[in-house]
Amino acid sequence: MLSLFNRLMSKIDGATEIVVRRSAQLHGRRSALAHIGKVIVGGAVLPMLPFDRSEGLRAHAADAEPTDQACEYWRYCALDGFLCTCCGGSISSCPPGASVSKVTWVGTCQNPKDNKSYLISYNDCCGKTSCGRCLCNFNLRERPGYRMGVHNDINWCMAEKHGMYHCTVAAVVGISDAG
Amino acid sequence: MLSLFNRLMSKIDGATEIVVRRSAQLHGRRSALAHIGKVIVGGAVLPMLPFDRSEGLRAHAADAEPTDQACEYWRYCALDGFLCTCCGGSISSCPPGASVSKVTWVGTCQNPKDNKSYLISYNDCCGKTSCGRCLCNFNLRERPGYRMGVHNDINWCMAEKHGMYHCTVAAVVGISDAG
Amino acid sequence: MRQNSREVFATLLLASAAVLPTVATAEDLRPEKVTVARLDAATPRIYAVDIAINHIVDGRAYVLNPETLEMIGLIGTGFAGQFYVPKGRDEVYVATSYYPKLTRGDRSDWLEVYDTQTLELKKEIRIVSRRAQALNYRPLMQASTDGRFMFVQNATPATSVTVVDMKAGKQSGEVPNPGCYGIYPAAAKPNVFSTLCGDGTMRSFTLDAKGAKASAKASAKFFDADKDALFLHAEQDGDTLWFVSFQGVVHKVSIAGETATVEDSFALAKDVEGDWRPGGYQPMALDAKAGMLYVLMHKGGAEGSHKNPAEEIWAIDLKAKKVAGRSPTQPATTLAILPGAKPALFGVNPIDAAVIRYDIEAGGAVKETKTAKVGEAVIQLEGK
Amino acid sequence: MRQNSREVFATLLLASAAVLPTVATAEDLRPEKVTVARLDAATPRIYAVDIAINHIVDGRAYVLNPETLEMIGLIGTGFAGQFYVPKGRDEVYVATSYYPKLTRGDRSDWLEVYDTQTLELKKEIRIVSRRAQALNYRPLMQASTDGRFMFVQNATPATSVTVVDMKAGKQSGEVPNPGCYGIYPAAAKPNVFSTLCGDGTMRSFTLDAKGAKASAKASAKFFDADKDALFLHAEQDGDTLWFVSFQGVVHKVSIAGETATVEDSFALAKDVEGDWRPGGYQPMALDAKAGMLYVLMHKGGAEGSHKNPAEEIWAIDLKAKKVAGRSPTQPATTLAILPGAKPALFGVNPIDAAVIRYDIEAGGAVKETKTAKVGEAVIQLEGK
Repeated sequence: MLSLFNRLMSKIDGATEIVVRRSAQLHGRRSALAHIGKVIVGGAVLPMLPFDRSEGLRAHAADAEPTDQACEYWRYCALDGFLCTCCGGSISSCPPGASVSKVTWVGTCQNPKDNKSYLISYNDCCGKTSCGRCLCNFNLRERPGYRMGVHNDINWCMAEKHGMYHCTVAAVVGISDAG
Repeated sequence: MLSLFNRLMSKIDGATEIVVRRSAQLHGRRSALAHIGKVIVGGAVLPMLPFDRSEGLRAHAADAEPTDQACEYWRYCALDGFLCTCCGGSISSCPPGASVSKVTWVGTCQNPKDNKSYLISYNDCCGKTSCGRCLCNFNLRERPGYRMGVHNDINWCMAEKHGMYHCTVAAVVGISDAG
Repeated sequence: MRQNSREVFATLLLASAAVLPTVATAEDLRPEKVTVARLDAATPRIYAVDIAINHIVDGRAYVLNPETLEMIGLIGTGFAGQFYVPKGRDEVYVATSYYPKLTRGDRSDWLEVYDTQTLELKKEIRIVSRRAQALNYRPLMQASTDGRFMFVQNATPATSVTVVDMKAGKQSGEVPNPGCYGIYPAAAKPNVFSTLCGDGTMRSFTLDAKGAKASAKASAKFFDADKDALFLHAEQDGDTLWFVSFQGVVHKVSIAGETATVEDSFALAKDVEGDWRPGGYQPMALDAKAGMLYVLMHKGGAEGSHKNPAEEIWAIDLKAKKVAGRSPTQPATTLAILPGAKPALFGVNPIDAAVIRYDIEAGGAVKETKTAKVGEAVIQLEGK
Repeated sequence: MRQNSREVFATLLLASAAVLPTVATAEDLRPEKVTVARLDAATPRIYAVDIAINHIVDGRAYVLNPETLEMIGLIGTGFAGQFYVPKGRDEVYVATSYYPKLTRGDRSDWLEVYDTQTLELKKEIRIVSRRAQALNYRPLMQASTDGRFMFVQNATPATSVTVVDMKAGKQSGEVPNPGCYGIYPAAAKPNVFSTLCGDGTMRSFTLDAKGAKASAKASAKFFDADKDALFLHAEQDGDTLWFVSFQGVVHKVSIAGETATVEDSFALAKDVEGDWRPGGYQPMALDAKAGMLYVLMHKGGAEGSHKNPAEEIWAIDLKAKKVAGRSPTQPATTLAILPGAKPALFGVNPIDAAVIRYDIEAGGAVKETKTAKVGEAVIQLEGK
């Protein structure tokens, strides 16, 4: 458990990490749980419409092999926002000049190549005006804001000093037992 | 001459009118002329692209009779911007909550119904975010900014306290000799 | 500045002067005066609230003529601003955030009041910079039933509700609603509002006289957010709230008492084949007089399909608790009603970025009678 | 704020904690670290400057890979901001205006400096709030040849040029250029720039050492803005400016001396049928090494057609003063060149909102090799 926790934390810079640990001590896990309700797979990203996605969820067939600039790419199974891969970033890097959101949530997506389920961290990139490219929207296990940790109709750059939403990345941070 | 001048001025509120008159006394017409070059038919409206207008100028045939929500409506023969008629205004009124630009320019357009040429005052409506509807663009007698009075690739709300461009009206203010 | 003004008017002067040599005014032509339009406050209208996702800093509410769907005005809503239309007053409210340099500088949040005749800003009140920068869900901003207090949902992501005392013209308090989201004001008690919670309850808050603090009471658990979550959007009729769940269970909830109580629950698609489910951002609209709830429905529903556009609009007879009518629709994710002698429905087609007008026909059927392109990403519709 | 931070991280904690029971990490899987991309300053790129007219408050410059036309970054340009790419430095410049509440409050104008590796703001300098809120024409913002001074065209609508001393980090002066517009800096003299005037002349300004004041000298009249106006956009090669007129007369102008002097003039479509004329916002691009000027040309040209999209790109051999090649193009209103060992052209299709890459072939022909949707209303292209 601690191992995964540390790995999730490792995405955040040193100073932030200290705050997180202090926060953990102050609140404890139970306090945090009580605070926003029970969460199964955490967080989400951004206000978004299911434009061109009215067909709902598609199967991620291995033979289709969409690139990471397509909504159907396997890591985006729960991503909601502009793909940073279309905006000057990569699957795990924000475009130049944007900043990585301190809060993130972790989805579980199946990689069609090995049929394993991976934990995907969806970080928003913040502080630049909206990229406007490759708008994707999947709502699997999404819930309204009373389950804020799995709500995606809100700006997850909200905690940043420069809170403008630019785009979203999808980094692999672990393997799920289910996989 | 004075008569037309007064009528043009009448579009402006009392306080402004006083400033204009004072300005005229201070500078005199010759000074004004020297200031921005010789102008034939004054002013213009807004940065604009000839989207969907690549065919250039169309004839304003009487039998077509476009409405005042169409770019081809006769009064728009030199208008460049969003039509206020599509934004909650009318041919001579700004949409609710916008303000009328203090500077304006006068084009000359032929009314297909009587074949007379009318002077059209193109006022920008200002202080609201861009309307985004009915983008029209004609460049007849338009010139680059060294003839600022007939330049239309610039925001003519620039002189307002709230200088955001919203849309453009086209009011009849006189009849041209040519008509 | 003075010098600039002079130069500006010099240009105007010039334009007139230069035109004169070739011009004569007809004695019978009276020049049109350029004015600013006003709306009659009583003019019926639809507000179409657009988050403008590709330029999310520049959201706006389009004001539409309900008959023609033509635009009759616009109110800017800034960066993911919220929009509220009160019942009794000639005002609308926007809660939004500004950065002084578009995307840079210190964020400030404001509650703005606009006049419904002039669409001009009447008043702005600074609020704490924690409001939810979210899609436009109606429960994210509401007023107390007497209009004295405005309630704005916050998310940092921890949730709380900003209380603004409109009489005093300032924020009077902030009420934490941890694990909960959305504001449902009581109809009879001006100092009471409820909120919807992730543990399957509602919590009802009673404000003190100053709007500074509140005490909360939880209802019994009546839904399971994991198994069958409720849409945040509810339709309200007095102290009765109508909720619908992702799987299509209608809950009739009273917020008249100390705690919310469920008065009835029923599955709306019980005997219908095809896994039909409600979906969208504002998935239903209530015709309170007729006792009819109109719901955006898509077939083949499953986990994750709860924002899918509708293929049909179902009319639910709330007394008989059954489907009174099913009508095809363009893809639609938002539904609203314009009340009145002959109420009409309005929807959003998010794929074509269009607003649809539906006439209500006999027996729960609705018919598309008008479609118009409006904005880019309209989420919320309000008829008044 | 501190409280908020805690709550934020509590959420993060929670997300991790709640996931854990069903999760194990593979020992061989190293979690990816989320980083922020950087560009190599030497990376060739195209800047596509978009006024975003429907949301004019939120303009932006897209940074594109010249080979693939994929987006590699973005720089916000605010409300009708101007954009300048210097030759020698790893910086780009934006001059823009902000209202603190998007469309309300006191306007302030700024010169912003962005790093070309990080695309981060390096510096911002307040300038007088008179800059031209205009479409992106290259001559509206320029630097002195040594980079010491930045020049920003103003319009109130009276015209002047703001001078910014980049060493001092502040505005050092404002030089009126009444009746004139656009800035054409001298290549050899860092304290000299010229401007194009409505009376058919150019005026050359010599700045004092502090960049505070300037003396001006007018050239002889060499064009008639009524009969055959010059496009504001010029291509520059050292102290030689290439202008083109609405009717297609090319003017070779030297700004090396005290006043601008015309060295040559010729009609580019002299012996061609069809009333072909130049058109667009940035209607030509110079390949200085090859001595070839590429011009956006439309046929059936007439008064008012000077912004019509091109149907062909003509290559003008500047030594031979004749058309070396004619190539069809998608509708295009802006043209730019990316210099280098194998220079390429780039154009804007304003109808499809696309950027086009053209390869330069032998004998003055060009060929479309790539097209990509970019933004909404790109006016200016810069290759570097």
